[in-house]
Amino acid sequence: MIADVAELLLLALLVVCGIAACASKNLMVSLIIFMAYSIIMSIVWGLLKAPDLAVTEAAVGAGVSGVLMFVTLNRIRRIRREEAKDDEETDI
Amino acid sequence: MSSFVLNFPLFMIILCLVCAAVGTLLPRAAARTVSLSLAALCLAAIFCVFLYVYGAGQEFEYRMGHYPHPWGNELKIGILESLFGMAFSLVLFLSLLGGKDPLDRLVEPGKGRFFYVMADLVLVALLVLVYSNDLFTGYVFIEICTLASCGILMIRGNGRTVLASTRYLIFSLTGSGLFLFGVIILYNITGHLLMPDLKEAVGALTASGAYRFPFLASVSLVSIGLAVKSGLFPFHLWMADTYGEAVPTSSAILSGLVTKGYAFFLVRFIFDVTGPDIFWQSGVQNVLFAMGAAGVVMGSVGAIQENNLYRMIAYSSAAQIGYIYMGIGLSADLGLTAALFHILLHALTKPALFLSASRLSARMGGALKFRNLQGAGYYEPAAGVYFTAAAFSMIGLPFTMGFISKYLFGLAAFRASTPKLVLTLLVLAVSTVLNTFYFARTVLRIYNAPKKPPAERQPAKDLPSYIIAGALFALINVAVGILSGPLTDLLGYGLSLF
Amino acid sequence: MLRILWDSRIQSAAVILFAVGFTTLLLNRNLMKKIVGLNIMDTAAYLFLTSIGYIEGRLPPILADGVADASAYVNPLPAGLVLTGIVVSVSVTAVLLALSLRLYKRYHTLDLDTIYRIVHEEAEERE
Amino acid sequence: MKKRTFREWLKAWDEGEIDFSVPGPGCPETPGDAASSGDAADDRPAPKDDAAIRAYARRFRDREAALFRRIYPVMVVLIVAVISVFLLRVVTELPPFGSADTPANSSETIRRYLEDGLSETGAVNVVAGVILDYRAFDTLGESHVLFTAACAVLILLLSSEKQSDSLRVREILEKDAVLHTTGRVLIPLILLFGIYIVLCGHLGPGGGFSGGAVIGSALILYSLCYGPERVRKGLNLKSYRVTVLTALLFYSLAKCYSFFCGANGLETIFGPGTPGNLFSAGLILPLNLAVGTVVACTMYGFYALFTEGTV
Repeated sequence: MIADVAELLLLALLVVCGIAACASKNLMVSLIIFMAYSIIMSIVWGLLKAPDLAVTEAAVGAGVSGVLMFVTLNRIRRIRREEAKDDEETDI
Repeated sequence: MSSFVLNFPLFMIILCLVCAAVGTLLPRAAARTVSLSLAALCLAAIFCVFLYVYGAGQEFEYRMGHYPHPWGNELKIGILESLFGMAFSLVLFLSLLGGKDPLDRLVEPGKGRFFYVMADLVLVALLVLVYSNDLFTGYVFIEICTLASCGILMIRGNGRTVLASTRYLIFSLTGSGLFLFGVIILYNITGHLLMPDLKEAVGALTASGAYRFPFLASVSLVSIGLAVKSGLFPFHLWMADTYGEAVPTSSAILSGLVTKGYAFFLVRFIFDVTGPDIFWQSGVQNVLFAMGAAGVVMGSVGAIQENNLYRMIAYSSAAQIGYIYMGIGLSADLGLTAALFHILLHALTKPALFLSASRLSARMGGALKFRNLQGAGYYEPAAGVYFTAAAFSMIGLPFTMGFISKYLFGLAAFRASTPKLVLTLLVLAVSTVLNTFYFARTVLRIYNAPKKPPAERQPAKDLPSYIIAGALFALINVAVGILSGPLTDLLGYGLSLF
Repeated sequence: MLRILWDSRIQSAAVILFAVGFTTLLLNRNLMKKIVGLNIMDTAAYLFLTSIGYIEGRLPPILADGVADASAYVNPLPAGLVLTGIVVSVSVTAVLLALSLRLYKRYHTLDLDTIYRIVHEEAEERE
Repeated sequence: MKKRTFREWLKAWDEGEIDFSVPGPGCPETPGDAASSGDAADDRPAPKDDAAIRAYARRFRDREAALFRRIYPVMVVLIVAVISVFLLRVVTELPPFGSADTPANSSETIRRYLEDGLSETGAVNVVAGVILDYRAFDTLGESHVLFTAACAVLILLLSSEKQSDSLRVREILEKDAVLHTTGRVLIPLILLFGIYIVLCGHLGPGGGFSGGAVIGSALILYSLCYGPERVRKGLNLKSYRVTVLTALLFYSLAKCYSFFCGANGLETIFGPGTPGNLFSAGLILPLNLAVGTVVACTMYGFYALFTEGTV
């Protein structure tokens, strides 16, 4: 019974996170929700008796691809900041 | 001992992977040599396989490991597979041979070797798509093909190429997603992934009438997914931008090989998974036929509106993809023969067009608008002749492969139902007229008397290899156009064995 | 019908997520969002695949104490396929991220429509 | 616009004055293209309504683009709606969830994997046995997908110029005592865990891919805490390439040998060994090691290329 409720909760959370990650306006928020989505997905895979997948999704999906997305966003922000600085300098 | 020949496809696949890995460490010239010799070696090895299989008159299943087909991966070595493996290696070899000059000019310095690494990976992906007997292996190598062709496109490295390859990748990944979902549904209702077992299970399912709707869904998802990946009509929008921006050699490889690989895999799917009869009951072929026919017309209309040489060839490419899918949707025997012949025709013609166009344009100082190409054929005689030959083949003049292809389409149409007959003939007529218009315009342009010599006469770099490659393209085209009998017989024979 | 959908709710959820990811991949103009959508679409397909192999009340396919009895474990094949698929989707993600980084460096935006407009204007200026 | 005869239209089309090109990137950036079109424009008398035609074409194109932009979302939503209804209907007709009698779960394939897998491959973890022995060709392809992606990212992001823009942030990070201490404790643990997952891939959950990703994230963490220069001492571009290359070559050649033996009915020299031991399961352990190396290097390589533009 508890397992059923947990499964249902996880599935509902999974769908909500999936939709929220696609719908949110802010990129950073979207990425964080996406990582949560991956973690939930890995738990669901654990429930489905696929421990290999759970480990891999936690390491690859939530870990490495999330980190790569963050790093990209970080680079993009840095580029934007530098441009803003350049603009100020040229204004002066 | 002669069955040792059957190991050759495995050796070639592994060799391609090894060469790709080693290529990352080599300088550009060495990587080029490796790629060229690899393609030549593949051609020779697969020719041996072809001779053996043809002599034996049957297909062979080659275990990848110790376990036979419901359990382990397999290759299927047959006549058509070997024929297309040969054709793909040959076209890659000739494209690389003739396409050195634009690569040297346009690729970012220091990254030239990666182009050849990616070319090796495209070759291995195509070989596996041709030979694999397993749908999921097909999916994995489809992804290699997608990523490698994206690498081949973006090697030029300017903003628009990167944009075009992003667009290409997104389109292509949509297609992979659909394909994957189709395979998953198919696995769910049959419990198999290897083609021989799938075919058996699908036959049993159809006989018992179980899971009709999921089966239909999976067949349509797989077909539509592969069609999206090869750029069939509503999904052809990436083509013009991509081929218009990329290095001509990349365009040649992409249009001549990669999109054809997916189409051939669809043919394999139809024959080895569903079986032609069951596929033709499903009704998916009508969708493919309609999309193909629309693609032929829309591609030609797009081409006629273009003032840019590369983009015009790209639209023409979209039209030719339409032809292939129209043939697949037309009928099981003759229609597919026509489609397979058209795959060969297009693989041999489009690279020649792109490479000749690149030489003509380079001689005129990089001009791509038609009015600036006036008289290019006089300054670059070889490229002019090759371009003309390829253009004639695209129009479908006699004594070229294009003529035979149109003849085969007409033949297939007369065996099909009346609406399809009318539609096919109409499409053939319209597209031939439009093709004649835009190719004749180009050919007339490049042989129009120039008003003044081009501003900068660029030295002809690496001419011999281009001349040999272009001459081979043109020669094969004309030779097959004159003596098409053996090839069409072979295609029919191969299809009957499939 | 709704009853059946509810019984196989994991597969229904997978289909919904697939549709959500597909829509985002095609409709959203922001490249980063497209990448997120692509990942959601792929994982949804893998969830569907994994759910095929699940069998009520059985153990994960790790043979405990050398008991090799097919009626004790779930189906190992979907897990193997998904393992392959996850790596494929992380590779694709990396390439797409690299492409968007390059595009941002060149055009200073991730919005594909804006990039098209800039490219178009540049082309017209050159003429 | 004045009316023209067909001949005039044909001539205008041939001269390239009618431009109905679809929205998208314009003509290629080829050296000399702009210059030579200027040349040609000089010696050709411009037609009177040239500007009008151009303006008309542009208006046409803009209108078309706007139309496209309005229609496209509707089209996509329609397509997605159709696909999801289609797939939901498929779900209702599929074999029931969680049942043991579905075609996929009751096939002879699964029975052999589970019942003979241990004696044939020697792997306690059947999934590892399936992906590295029964269906090893898929997995070989999968590693090369990763390799292809690594090459593509190298093409896109490898730059020779030093990117010093993150120096300030890094200085702060490198002096951070909390980060250093946590790193000193955590990184060895994560590394150890990754190596354990790789080594015991045939005995329990895990394997080359997950373990490699864990090792890769340990490397990423190390580079974050102590700066990429420290990592680069051990793993520069050259050694990175050589490591990946060696692992991939070993993988391809080992699998080639085993495929060749299998197809020709020969025995391999790698037997399944005693199941349950660390050194058992034939090629699976070395293959897991090779895959782990490739994945770890590639994951770290992605990170380094994204942040620094070099490895």
